[in-house]
Amino acid sequence: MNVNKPSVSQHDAHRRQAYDEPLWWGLFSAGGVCFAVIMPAVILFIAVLLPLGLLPAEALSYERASGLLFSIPGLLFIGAAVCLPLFHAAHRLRHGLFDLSLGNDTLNKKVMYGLAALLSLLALGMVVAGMLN
Amino acid sequence: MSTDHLQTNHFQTKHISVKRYLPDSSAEPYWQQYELPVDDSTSLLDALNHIKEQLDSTLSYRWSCRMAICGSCGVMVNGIPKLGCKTFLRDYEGEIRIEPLSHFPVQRDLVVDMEIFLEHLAAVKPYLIDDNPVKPYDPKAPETYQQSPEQLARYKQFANCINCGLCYSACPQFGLNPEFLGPAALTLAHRYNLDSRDHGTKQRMTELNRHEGVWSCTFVGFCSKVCPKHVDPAAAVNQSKVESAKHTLIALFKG
Amino acid sequence: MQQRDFDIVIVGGGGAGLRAAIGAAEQAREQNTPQRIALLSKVYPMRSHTVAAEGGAAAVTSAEDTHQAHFDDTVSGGDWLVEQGVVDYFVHHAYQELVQMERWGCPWSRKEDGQVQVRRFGGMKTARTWFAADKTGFHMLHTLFQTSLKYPEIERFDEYFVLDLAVHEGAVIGVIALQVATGELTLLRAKAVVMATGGAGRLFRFNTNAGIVTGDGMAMAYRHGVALRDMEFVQYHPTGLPGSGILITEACRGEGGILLNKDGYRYLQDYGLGPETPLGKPENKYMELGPRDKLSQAFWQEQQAGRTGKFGDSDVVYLDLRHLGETYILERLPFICELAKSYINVDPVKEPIPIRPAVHYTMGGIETDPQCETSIAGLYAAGECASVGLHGANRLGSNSLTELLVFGRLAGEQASQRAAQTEWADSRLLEAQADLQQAALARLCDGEGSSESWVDLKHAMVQAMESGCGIYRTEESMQQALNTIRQLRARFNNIRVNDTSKVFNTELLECIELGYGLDIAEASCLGALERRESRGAHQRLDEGLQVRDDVNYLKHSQVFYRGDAHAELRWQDVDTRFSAPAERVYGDAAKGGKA
Amino acid sequence: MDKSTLQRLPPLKRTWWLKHRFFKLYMVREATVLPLVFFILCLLAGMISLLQGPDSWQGWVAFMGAPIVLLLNLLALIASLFHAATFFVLFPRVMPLRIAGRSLPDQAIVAGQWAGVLVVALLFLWLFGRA
Ligand SMILES: Cc1cc2nc3c(=O)[nH]c(=O)nc-3n(C[C@H](O)[C@H](O)[C@H](O)COP(=O)(O)OP(=O)(O)OC[C@H]3O[C@@H](n4cnc5c(N)ncnc54)[C@H](O)[C@@H]3O)c2cc1C
Ligand code: SF4
Ligand code: F3S
Ligand code: FES
Repeated sequence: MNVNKPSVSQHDAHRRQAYDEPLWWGLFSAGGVCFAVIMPAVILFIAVLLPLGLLPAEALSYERASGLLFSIPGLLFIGAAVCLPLFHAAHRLRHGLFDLSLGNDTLNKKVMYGLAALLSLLALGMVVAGMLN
Repeated sequence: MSTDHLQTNHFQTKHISVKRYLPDSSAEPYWQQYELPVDDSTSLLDALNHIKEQLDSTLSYRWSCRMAICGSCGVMVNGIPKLGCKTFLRDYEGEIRIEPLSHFPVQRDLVVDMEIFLEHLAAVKPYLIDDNPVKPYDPKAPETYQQSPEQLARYKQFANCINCGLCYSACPQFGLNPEFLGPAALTLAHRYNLDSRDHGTKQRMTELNRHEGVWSCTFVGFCSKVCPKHVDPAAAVNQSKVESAKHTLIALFKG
Repeated sequence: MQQRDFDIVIVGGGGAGLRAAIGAAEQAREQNTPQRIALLSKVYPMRSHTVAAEGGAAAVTSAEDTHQAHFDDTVSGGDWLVEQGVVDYFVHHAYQELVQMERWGCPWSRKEDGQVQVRRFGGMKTARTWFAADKTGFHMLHTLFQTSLKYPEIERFDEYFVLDLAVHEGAVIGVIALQVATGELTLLRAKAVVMATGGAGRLFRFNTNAGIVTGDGMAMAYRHGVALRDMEFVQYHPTGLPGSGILITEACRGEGGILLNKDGYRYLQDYGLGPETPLGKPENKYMELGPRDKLSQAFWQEQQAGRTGKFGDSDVVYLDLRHLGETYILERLPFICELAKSYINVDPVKEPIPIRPAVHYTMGGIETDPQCETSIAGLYAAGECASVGLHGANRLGSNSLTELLVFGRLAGEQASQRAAQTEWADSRLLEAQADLQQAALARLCDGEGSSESWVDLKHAMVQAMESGCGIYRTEESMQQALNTIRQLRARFNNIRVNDTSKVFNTELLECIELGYGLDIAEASCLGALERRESRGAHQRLDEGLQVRDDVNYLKHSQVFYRGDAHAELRWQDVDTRFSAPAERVYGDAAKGGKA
Repeated sequence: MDKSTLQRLPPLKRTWWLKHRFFKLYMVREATVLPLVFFILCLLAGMISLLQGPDSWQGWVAFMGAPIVLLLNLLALIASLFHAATFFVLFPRVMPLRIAGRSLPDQAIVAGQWAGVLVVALLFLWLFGRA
């Protein structure tokens, strides 16, 4: 056994090049950074301190919130706190499904990244709509 | 000038259970118990050799150098891949269960079929590629490349892999999909890609930039935990992802 | 039974075997004769024992160094029992082979300016040893293995255990191998065969060698009538770890490590290697950088005088590196630290390492001519299994890794040239010889014969070799060892294995290895007994025989196999065309002299 | 070459990760995205309500205060910190930073990243800490 075998032929290898993976991985990594660096603060303030009433009353009033969100910085914020983390999550969910042998990867990929893209568009769209208002 | 205090020679009896598989006589694996005397210096390999010579000559396993450099003697010890010659029974209390390396087909007892591992190694073109050497080799006036210690340091760690395969047993992605090139092969590719003397990155990329190449790795990281030579294959694989991404981008722009 | 045809078959996947395979492939391309090359190894190539070599590989490198100096060191290191023409060829081809390794990607350690770094080594006048940290053999073997993957004409047969050569009318016609995974025999028909099966250190109880270093190839050639040459010369390495025998490289001393007895005294100055060199300033050929035979002998003397310490059951002396400082030790000798910590729980940065001599290297082997060909046409040998005549009575550290390259390539090229002019033999001839092997295997597994275990025989063998052919030898001890080995050979004929299964039957393999071992052990004992002088690694305590005797024994010993009868010894002249024998001196004693 | 005894193994069972602590931690790491997704969905809902007007916005703030929602978001907070802890140590291994040929110590890079988390939190404090 273990006779030297010519490795997978060049042609074969080419056909199976994963041109899309670098994109998903890049989005995943960027999302991972956002998740780690920004999200702790975002979640703490918006989802914990705010509903508990621990922020000054006017901190996130309707006016202040709309003003902050429907703006260019708001757009960037949504990119970093919604879109990229969504792709991060989609990537991990896709691989998680593979780890648990659920579904098939080609389909999972489409569903996961598709959803992430859809929700991202929705979020960005809402900011733009708010700005136009 | 005495180092006598360093070793104690008290013998102790320990039990180890070995997963046996003898394709000639029984189709199913079974567990077998052995009882043997050990002291502080007894390695698992010493123990297996003791079994083979004194208790049961039918037990089969691989070994050679007994100094953690040839990479032959990988086995699972209580579920974790280890080199038998670098595992000391003094570190284990209670049960010691020895199994063949996971994720590889078992040939017999503790011997697994490493062929797929070698196929994966060969696939990444693990040799220096320099199609256009600055100085063509001339036996009458041989010259070496220049490589500074810093350039050497960039890949040195990744060149320390002894091909023991422990990382393949540790990597669930390889377990889930044996076509995944796996940590050691990808590390070897990265080692050459990082070598200042090499110009083969482009050729290797066609292997690395596949689903079964770097992209199957989800940075579980257990590969680096079990690596007996501190090669850190997880780092190599994930650095390769960055390279693969760059390579794809460049290819995209060049059309 | 499977049969395959190859132009060239190479037995052994260590440094020598891989270099031979690549050499043959290149030669075939050069000749424009497409050739198929089979590379067989009983273990995966990267498990071969070359992987364990630590220190480095020698070649004349710096501008101040000369081929003449490397030649002189090697010749005097070998106590003039070397083939000087061969040494001359070797020193002139050493550098280019190391450069070739560099071009294949070997990660040699470097100087700041990007040039390859060299280090000092025992018995070498100048620093000329290339190294890759303290894992030189590891890096060389992996570089060669990986490079061999470039050559589609090399077909590997990993974990094929070669049982025998097939020889017909004085020419080799193929090999017979056992596929370990299935237990099936495979016949490989060949026009030329290269033996590169490594040494035989496992003949001894206490050694630095891997479990696979059992001298198989030597025995195969020997059984077919090739002489084993200079087998009495077995190198003890002065620094093995107590207990396991794991090697602590000579590079430790090259980098400035010192040897102390239990009183903390640098005892080497009492054995003609002084005067004491200052701490951290090692000097070539002085003190710790004397040759291995002298250092091992000095240990023995200290042991007799009761000045050695104890570690477990072993008498030990101490290798002290502490003055080199942590950073330097970890950069240059990382593997040593790892080994000492794991296997004896000593941190070389903080404590001296207890060490003792251990059998390390087989200077003798399959006799070949300067072109690596044996007395069987088409059969070549290279590496530690061969005796091309480079090492004589004592090998210098770091000459052997270079030897693998220089003579591995030469053997491969020679084999390729021969294969281009030769035809395959009739395959029925091979089949007939394979049937004999099949029968021999069947006999080992038939469950009849004595109830004796081969394990007992093996223990008796290594014990006999150690007590009879150790660092110092006496007529009586050697005679006793020879007698014991001869009895063991007779007993071996009745041995049977317990495990009669086919798949991965390692008991069967070990038993076959023991058979090989006993044959060459006889050759080794016989050579030792008959060499009535002291030279290099062969040191006698007998009255009147404690010195070199060039009048009667400036000769190679050749031992010939005689089946179940006693082996036969002859003497062969030595090639001394360039340098007349002189006294072998080290330390200050060498000053002014030519040595 | 004939290899009757050899075969490729069947892939792992889907419970493979229950076998070892290391793998369980890996799964926890991967699962941190679940509460993250929940939080992002909450955020999206918040955006919709913001578009719909002040009442709707107040309703959303109330919804965020519901114990179960709060609990899940607390979980998301912990998840983000756990994720950060696992993610930061990977960074120096994936992109070893070299300054003048010497690699930066891993601890320094990890500490730098935590400093980043702190800076963002302070920024939020500056933004929301006052009326
Ligand atoms: C611990 C240690 C350190 C050393 N350090 C140095 C050093 O620093 N510098 C130096 O110059 N030298 C050193 N040496 C010596 C040197 O390493 C060896 O002489 C050299 O590696 C031998 O190489 P080889 O290719 O001849 O044999 P090996 O590397 O031993 O290879 C033998 C090959 O033959 C195969 N084989 C054997 N029998 C069979 C069979 N029956 N069927 C099929 N295949 C078979 C084996 O599988 C293996 O592939 C050291 C030696 C030891 C033990
Ligand atoms: S990377 Fe480490 S664990 Fe994996 S094969 Fe190499 S030495 Fe073994
Ligand atoms: S364990 Fe496997 S998934 Fe990646 S980090 Fe190591 S290769
Ligand atoms: S026997 Fe060589 S690595 Fe364990």
